[in-house]
Amino acid sequence: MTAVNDPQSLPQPLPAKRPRSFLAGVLLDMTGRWGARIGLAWIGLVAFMAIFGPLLASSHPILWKTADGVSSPMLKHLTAADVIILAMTLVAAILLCFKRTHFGKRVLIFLGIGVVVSIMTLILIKPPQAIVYSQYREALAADEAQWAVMTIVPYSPTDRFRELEETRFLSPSGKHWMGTTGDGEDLCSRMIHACRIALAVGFLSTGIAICIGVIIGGLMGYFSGWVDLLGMRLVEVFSAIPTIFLLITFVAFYGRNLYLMMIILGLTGWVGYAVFTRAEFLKLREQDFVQAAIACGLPLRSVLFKHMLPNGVTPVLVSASFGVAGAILTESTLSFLGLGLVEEPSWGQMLNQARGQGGVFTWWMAIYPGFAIFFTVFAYNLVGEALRDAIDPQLKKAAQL
Amino acid sequence: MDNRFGLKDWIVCLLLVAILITLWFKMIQDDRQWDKLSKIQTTLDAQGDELTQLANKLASGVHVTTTTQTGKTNLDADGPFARILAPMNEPDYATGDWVIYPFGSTVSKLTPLISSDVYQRVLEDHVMESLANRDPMTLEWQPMLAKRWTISDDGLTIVFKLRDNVTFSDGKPFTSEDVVFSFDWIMNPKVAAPRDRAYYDKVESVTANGPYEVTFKLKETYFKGFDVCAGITILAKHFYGQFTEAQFNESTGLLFGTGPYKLADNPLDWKPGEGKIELVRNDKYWGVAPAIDRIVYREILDDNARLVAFRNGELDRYGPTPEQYVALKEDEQLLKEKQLFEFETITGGYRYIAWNQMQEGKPTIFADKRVRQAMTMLTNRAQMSKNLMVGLATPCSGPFHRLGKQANPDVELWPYAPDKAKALLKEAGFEDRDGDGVIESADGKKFTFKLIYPASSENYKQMAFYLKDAYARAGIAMEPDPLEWSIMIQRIGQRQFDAMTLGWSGTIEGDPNQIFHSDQVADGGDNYIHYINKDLDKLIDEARITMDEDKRMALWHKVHAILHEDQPYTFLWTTKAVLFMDKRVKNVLRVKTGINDVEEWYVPRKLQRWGL
Amino acid sequence: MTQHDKPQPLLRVENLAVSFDGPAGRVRAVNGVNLSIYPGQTLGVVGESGCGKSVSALSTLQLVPTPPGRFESGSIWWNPTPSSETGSSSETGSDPVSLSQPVDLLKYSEKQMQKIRGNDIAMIFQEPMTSLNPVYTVGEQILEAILLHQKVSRSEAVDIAVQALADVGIADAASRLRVYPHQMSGGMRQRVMIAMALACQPKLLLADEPTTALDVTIQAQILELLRKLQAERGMSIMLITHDLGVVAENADVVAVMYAGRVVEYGSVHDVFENPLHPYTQGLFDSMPILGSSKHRLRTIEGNVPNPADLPSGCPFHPRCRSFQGDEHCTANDPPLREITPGHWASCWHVDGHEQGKATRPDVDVVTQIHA
Amino acid sequence: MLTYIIRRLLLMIPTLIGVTAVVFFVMAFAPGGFGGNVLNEQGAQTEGDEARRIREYFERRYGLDQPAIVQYGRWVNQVSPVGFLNTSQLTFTDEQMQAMSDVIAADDLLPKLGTPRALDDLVLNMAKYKDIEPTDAVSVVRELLVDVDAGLAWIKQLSPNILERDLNRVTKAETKLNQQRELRSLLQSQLAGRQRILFSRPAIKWPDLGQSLRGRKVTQMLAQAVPVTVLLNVITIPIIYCIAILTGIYAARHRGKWFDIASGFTMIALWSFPVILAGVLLISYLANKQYLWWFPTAGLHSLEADSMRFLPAFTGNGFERGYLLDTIWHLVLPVFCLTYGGFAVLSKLMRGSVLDNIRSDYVRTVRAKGVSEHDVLFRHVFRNSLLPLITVAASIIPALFVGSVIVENIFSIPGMGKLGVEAAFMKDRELLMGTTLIGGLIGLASEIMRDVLYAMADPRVSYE
Repeated sequence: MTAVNDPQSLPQPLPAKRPRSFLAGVLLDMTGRWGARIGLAWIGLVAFMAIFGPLLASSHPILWKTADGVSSPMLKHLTAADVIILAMTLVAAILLCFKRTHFGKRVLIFLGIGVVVSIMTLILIKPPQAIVYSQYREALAADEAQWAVMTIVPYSPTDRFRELEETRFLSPSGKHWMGTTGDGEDLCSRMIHACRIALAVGFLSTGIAICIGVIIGGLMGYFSGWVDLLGMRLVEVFSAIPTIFLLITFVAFYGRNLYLMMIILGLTGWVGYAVFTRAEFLKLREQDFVQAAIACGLPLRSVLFKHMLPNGVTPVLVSASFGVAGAILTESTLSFLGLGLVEEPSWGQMLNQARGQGGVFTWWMAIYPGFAIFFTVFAYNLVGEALRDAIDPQLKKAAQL
Repeated sequence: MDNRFGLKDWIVCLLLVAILITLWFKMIQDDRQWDKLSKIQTTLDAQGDELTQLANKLASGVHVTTTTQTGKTNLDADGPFARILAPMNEPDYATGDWVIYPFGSTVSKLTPLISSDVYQRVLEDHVMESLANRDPMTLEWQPMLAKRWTISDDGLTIVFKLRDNVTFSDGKPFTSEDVVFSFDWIMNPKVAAPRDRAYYDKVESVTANGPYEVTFKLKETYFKGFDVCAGITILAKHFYGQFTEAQFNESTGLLFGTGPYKLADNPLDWKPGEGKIELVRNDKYWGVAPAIDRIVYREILDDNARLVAFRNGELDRYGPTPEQYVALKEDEQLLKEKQLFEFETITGGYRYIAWNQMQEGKPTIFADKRVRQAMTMLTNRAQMSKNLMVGLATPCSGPFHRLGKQANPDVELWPYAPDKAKALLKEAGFEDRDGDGVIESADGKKFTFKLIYPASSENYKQMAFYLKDAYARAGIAMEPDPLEWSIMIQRIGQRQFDAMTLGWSGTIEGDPNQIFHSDQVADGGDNYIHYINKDLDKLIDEARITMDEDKRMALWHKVHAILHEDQPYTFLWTTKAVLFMDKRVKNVLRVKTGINDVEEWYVPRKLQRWGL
Repeated sequence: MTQHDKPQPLLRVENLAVSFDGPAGRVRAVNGVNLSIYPGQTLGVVGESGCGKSVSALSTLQLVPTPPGRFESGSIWWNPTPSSETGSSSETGSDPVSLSQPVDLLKYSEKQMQKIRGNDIAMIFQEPMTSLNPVYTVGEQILEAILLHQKVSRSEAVDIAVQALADVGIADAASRLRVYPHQMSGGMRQRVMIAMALACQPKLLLADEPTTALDVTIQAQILELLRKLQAERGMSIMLITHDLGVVAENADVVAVMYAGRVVEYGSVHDVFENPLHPYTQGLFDSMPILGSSKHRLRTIEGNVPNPADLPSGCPFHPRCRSFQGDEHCTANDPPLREITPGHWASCWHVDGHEQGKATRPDVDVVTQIHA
Repeated sequence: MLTYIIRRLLLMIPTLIGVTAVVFFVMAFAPGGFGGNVLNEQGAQTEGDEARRIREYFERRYGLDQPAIVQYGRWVNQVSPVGFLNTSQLTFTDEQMQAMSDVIAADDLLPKLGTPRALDDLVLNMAKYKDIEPTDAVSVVRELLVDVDAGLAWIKQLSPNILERDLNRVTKAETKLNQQRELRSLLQSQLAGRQRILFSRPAIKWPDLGQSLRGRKVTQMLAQAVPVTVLLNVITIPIIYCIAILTGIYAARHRGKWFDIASGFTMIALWSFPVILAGVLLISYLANKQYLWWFPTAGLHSLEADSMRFLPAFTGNGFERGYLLDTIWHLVLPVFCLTYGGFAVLSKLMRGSVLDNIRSDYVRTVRAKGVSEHDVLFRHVFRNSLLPLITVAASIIPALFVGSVIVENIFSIPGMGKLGVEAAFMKDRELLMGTTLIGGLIGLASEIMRDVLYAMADPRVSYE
């Protein structure tokens, strides 16, 4: 009794640290692990190539001087996608500097600018449709230009049959650092430009899968009853389908298209996320804060998305990073089976060409893209492992014993 | 009560699995060897029977003529067997030995009519025969199972007199009933042979007049009417007639006929998936027996593995890919042991780019003849055939092969002339008015189009990429659009494409009606580019019912000239075939249809390797 | 050595210190604990959770996982003088001289320890729900212990097991052998645990909160059972609990532990009548007394300190009611001192703190109680 | 337990229907339809008319002109062991055939309409199609053939997609007789091969997976392919489990030591290594004459395997491999490709599970009993740690089948994966449905197997 009367005798609380959300804590813990660091470094490198690909490998000079003065053919040839990605990277970099603005607000600004930039670019940017890759080389050879600054790899990924010389299946040399493909394209340039596809396939397809999975799983977990019953049948059906056959069927019947492929990968990959989310939501539904939220009469949308989703989505993160790795592998497998993309460079497709229609094994076509796939998948898996270790409370507890 | 599952049980389980697998293997192999034994047994039995019969005949004092080489006496030297008889005079001629062929895909069905395997055709040619065939050098029809024939003046009735000494490989005689049966069987809608049925739709009826004469009645006069009738695959009534249609449709190995070779296995229980198919010499062959004992077809799916096997001498024949060809033709070591054949045949067909002139009821850019001519002149065919086809292609000017009589020798190739082409395009109203590098018409319509091509083919892909670059130089934006074959067929059927590239296979005398006649513009026809030229129609109609060859050829020449001028297609090139053969095999000759048949080959005694 | 006339303690824990390596560095869970158990005696060890009770018991059997745990100092003397009741059934072939010589269990190798565990010293745990292997039947698990330590045939072992189950009051023992743990209730499982522990007639039973997870009625049954068995076999029990009532009823001697050390030690009578240490007093104050409505329950303020971050001096001083800001308390850790004969405490505020040095509480209470 | 299994087996039916429905409708709504590649395989070029004929034939045979849902219903009926017969399964007795022939022979229709055989077929097909007695069919046919308009109307009803051109052939024929003749041939082509389900004839029958576009029975093709895939997996699974369990236990026992860290890292690396790259590299370096020619490139047996003895032996010609060793020799590379990625997940799981168990209460009890470390690990921890591995088995078996798709394609092994990919490429609907069904069955069966195994391994689980 006595002690309670005197609040001074109670130990003073420590000066309050900024409260950190569970997610932030997990992410911080994860980035502290060396496996995750290696993984993130590699993904960063791939992302860098994906963003700045057109500036790294292009047949068009960055700058050159002709009789008409100095101009940049490369800028002229940037596609709308190139411009949007570059512009958004710039915006993101600038926004990161405004540390004081709230993170959510910055994301909103970023998205807003993104929409504006995309619309503007799609309206304004009209790159030439008929591209003559060799024109600048020919112009330089004919001394029409005084000087020109080329990109590091002076070939575009689809720059083929140059000057009608035999450029097919050249092994790596000073001119072509990674050799050339069966169509005479520079492999190094294709490798760089393929980064974008590798990233896009991983992120978009996993994103789609997560969206579907979380929504279906969330609904199943929250409502249970017949929604759950129906959903579980759907989950059962989709988990019993041999996914690879379904994928191959999809691609074989609907044709090769990058976006279609991502959507299909998403459509077939949601089952795991749904099961995860369902289990989480079933647990969460019983928890007091959710009961309280319901009791307060909050609308369903608010209960589901504001109160339950942030708490239930963490384990999904782990499987998402494995999912991204899986999607890249699947894309390369499909490409390898000859169901991949045609003109756009993709690692799997290059690896497929290594087997050689000509019956000749071209090692550079196997090693470079193959190991690019390997390192990327490895990186994602490392991140996933680190994330799992960071989240897994059991391991934490064990470490404290 | 004891430990239910520990490490020891685990190991025991593993061992059990291993033992079970081993047992399984053992049983499989025992089965296979049992099959082999029983096969040998049946062959032995059959030979025993034959010997008994022979002995009986001898005992009864009948003069016996064997059906092997000595039986050739009743065959005229310039008949169908002249070419087989020719090498027999060579000093090193000998019978025996095998020829080993590679197959690049699995053959799942040998039964004629219903098999859709490309390679089945190869086997069928050795096992089954038709009423007449073309001489490989002169390309004239020569008698096979029919000894002569008469054609009515209107070309509607063809009467074949059949040989009376022909037997099937089981010794049963061949008669007119088999011909009638063959036709009926093909036309039986329950038999899964829609393709042959469509082909023989031109024939109204086949009737037998006595055992050795058949009459074919055609529905309409047609210059190829005889080809249709003479080429019919002869099915033995006593053999194929024993099956219901359903049995026939589901059968796998029913390959049986009068030919010089027969299936080594019993046709009734041949099963796919063995990795090889063997043909043996038909000992009861009615004609001149070939020298080679056995033809073995090995299935090797991998390009590389096939090449290795050929190098090692495990294969006698090898068709390289263009890339391999470039490397192999300079391979001294290989050329020491192998002979190289590079040849072009009329049946090789041609490649083309088709320009669609009408889409959704509106004429397209390509409706203008000048544009089509310009496109042809922008296409550097010589360069492409040299680079992409590694020299295995010859640019062509029209649908008729230059080796055949149909081609007009006076027609000159359109040159590769980009400047001229640009001028022509300008004349047609296309120039770059807004400075974006793409030319457009006066009303601002940009010259852009999509080229569709089959996605599965590496070669078409390269071609499309190449063309894209070439057209870009003239300010034309072309987008390659690879399509899955079925989708491509559908798009072509619906006429929904700007331009496409494919090839047509050739026949000895082609019929342009199907492709260029305006009749075929309507649904289902092959004039999917909506090309209409009334003069051409008239010429084709006339030629088709002209039975006199010289007159017909004159008409074809005119057709060729018109097509060249109009350029409904950009005719790209005819292709060459390349073939490596083991030098051990002699009398391998080039003929107009390619390489002569195995029946004409022989291996000198010293060089023989197999089946000794 | 000087006490040849006195009965030798069965187990003597001397200055035991155990620490654990954790993410926050090395943590001392047990810090200089001294305890003795005499044959036939029940030692009650009381304290809040996390004060090192269980670790002390586990250390006795070397069951502390190493790493992350490690023994820093001390010894545990084991002196299995054959008692007349149990005979030498499990000691066949041992050197009679060594029997009288205490051995340090901490110096025993893993092999040697395996002979001791379950045989001489058995242990039961607080979580009967998880302390049995779920994939083996109850019978298999009891038999395992019997076959390991006794040279008997399987059928004899089954008999022993049935007897053991019957001893702990399980009806239809023979058929219960074939039952899996999950098919039994918590109380039954704890009985099985006890039967398993007792099947080899150990001399010492370490009971680590054997009743915590059970219903109150079952608790009483189990404790009653333990008392009965102890009386029958004359074994010693180290009863670890946080329930003072349980101690009062079952123990002869009480050791109160706080923050890895023993803060008060004495016979049940002494400690309950006259708790010396403020912590013990606090414990008693926070215990409801039946029938006294005037008495207001008092709690001990604050929490058990984090063993990684112990307060300086007396670890209890931040929570101590007697603490007046003495430098003594904040600077020096009070040693365990004998305040009255056989009653030890470690607190600077208890009278007589000038006297003597800290020594081991070699208490003779056993004779007093059992006399 | 038995009732549980039966219930699970019954529950498989709706799931399987769902599985096949998804795949079926994916195909049904695809542009280009199915079967197009048959044209492709029949040679690069098919003349328009012939192509159309082939397409029409397949449309009739597989009912492609029907709505997708009807097609699917037909397929299910065909596969289901209990269902309705269809016309192709109907046969006539000899007496019935004779009676029909008599009617035809007595009729004056016969001489006017050409060869008897074709009319025979028409009547028979009609009888089957309408499920009426052959003798009745004769009168139906006679009516239809006499009244050309009625006949045409019926044909239109029969196949709504029929081309105007074909109908015109009938109407534009000059004489009445020719019209009848054309009508007959048209009717015949429309009736032949068209299968109709006879709802009047429910029956218990063998499940029929139909006929592949390439003409072979799907069941036959699967019977050849499935054992090969099963063989690959039967060899792979124990290897994967062995390695995973051993490394898992070892890593758990040496937690935090170099082996634990190194194996963890290596496992993730192996797991990430694309099978396609591994396959390409293995073939190109280990099975290539130019480098190391240790292993064969393709297939399951050598060509001479037929004539080999079973066990290896030394004969006059030196060492002979023998059938057994030959097969094993061919299996090394594919099995390696299937294995190396598989045990990463399992090993990690085993490690975690062993760690959990080693720390668990019951292990403390066991230790307190005086059981030796070895026994603790292999008698108590081992068995409990296996439980999560059994759970994973349900997902690892289907995953292996997916893996074998790639491996079989790389090493040209004629298994189910290769068949499935070929079917997809060929757009061979029946074959693809067959492989999907088998794949789904394997997935579901492995789930049931998992549950049964779990019940056997864990006494706490029972399905009473």
